[in-house]
Amino acid sequence: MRVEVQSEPFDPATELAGFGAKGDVGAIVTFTGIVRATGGLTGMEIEHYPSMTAKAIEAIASEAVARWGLDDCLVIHRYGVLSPGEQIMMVATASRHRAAAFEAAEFLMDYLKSRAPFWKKETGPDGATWVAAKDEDEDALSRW
Amino acid sequence: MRVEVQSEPFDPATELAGFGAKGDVGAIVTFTGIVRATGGLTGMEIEHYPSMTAKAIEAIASEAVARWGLDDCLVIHRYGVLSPGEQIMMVATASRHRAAAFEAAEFLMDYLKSRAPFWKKETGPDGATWVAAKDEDEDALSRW
Amino acid sequence: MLDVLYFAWVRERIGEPRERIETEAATVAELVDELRGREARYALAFSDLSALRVAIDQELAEFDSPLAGAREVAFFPPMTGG
Amino acid sequence: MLDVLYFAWVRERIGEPRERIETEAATVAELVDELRGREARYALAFSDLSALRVAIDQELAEFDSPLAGAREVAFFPPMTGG
Repeated sequence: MRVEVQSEPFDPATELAGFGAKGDVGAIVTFTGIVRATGGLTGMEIEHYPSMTAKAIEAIASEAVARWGLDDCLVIHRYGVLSPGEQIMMVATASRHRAAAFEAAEFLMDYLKSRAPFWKKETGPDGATWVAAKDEDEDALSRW
Repeated sequence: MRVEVQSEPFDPATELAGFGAKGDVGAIVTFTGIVRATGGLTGMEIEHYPSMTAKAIEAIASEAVARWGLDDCLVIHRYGVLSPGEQIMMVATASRHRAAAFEAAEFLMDYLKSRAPFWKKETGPDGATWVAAKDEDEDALSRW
Repeated sequence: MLDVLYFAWVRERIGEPRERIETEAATVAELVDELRGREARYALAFSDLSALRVAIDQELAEFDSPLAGAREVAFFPPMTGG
Repeated sequence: MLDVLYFAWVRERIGEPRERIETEAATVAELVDELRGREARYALAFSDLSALRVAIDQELAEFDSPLAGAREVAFFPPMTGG
């Protein structure tokens, strides 16, 4: 299991080198989140809570590993200033079976969205605004 | 949309270069299937139906693109002789939102499993045996 | 004339990957009945149709599908891709 | 002494990212009441608790959570990671 919280861009191929190489892995799922240009968005700034962030993500990742018996788990999440098209974050899960790899990746995404201390501020034609959490993001947690 | 049916190994990073770069993509999901060494398996041979395979996969991928409004979709599936640890196949989906990218990738996997003309034969300590389709693989289609 | 293809263990039981067959069968099921009557290896390969799938001209079909106009029929076990 | 941290629009409304506070508050809610009584900017930031989340010593907590032993309390809007 590996968790990275960083302002720098990351290269998924580099990060995934050797991922899931141990154990008897049959399935690897990755998710990459990218800054969209929706509504003329020109930039995004992600604030976080430095002393809490890695700890919170590690707790979420540990739960995923335990619950789905993952062979490996990777979470990378950036903070700071990002432009449209840039990668915000990625998760990867390695498991024997595909259902576990998919479910664990979706679990990680749902929890990172609402339980990891990040706040997105978008800059667009009308200035900068904090992204509001959606009720559906909170609701998504209830399926786990 | 791109579909590749090949005997050669593939490099996910190379295949994904530029994937989802068009459109207003916010989410990319990938699935990679790997030959497991379960039960002393020493090798796998995948037979396919050459004149049908690409056509069947393209039909499945087109349905995924239409149904989830994907911005991009990639399917690579190998045939021939493979060893444990080797990559069998991968799918990638690019979408504006994460739920669509995840669902479409799972849909692709479920349909490739039971509707693309591949047959796996495993070689292990007891010789070579054809992998039997599981009832659960067929049942998985009913959720879509 | 019809090209008949076999894959996986169906191919192994029949002993060849494809053959050309002169047939008047109107449906896949009629073709299967003809083949079964030929030799024991066909009877063995087609002993349990619930374990078999069929494609007509590279499209999945049913055993009661008509063969009119078909050029190629393939028999194989349930697929195990992915 | 308690370190009190603010993030996102809570930080912007309060006007600073952190401060040290001398307090006898027994719960988060009591601390919020104290802060609200200080200045308008606090009253504004804490006007709708349903729009706020709280963490005690870097763990998510509730507004009725006790503050005994706490060294750091953070207030912020619902998180928007991922």
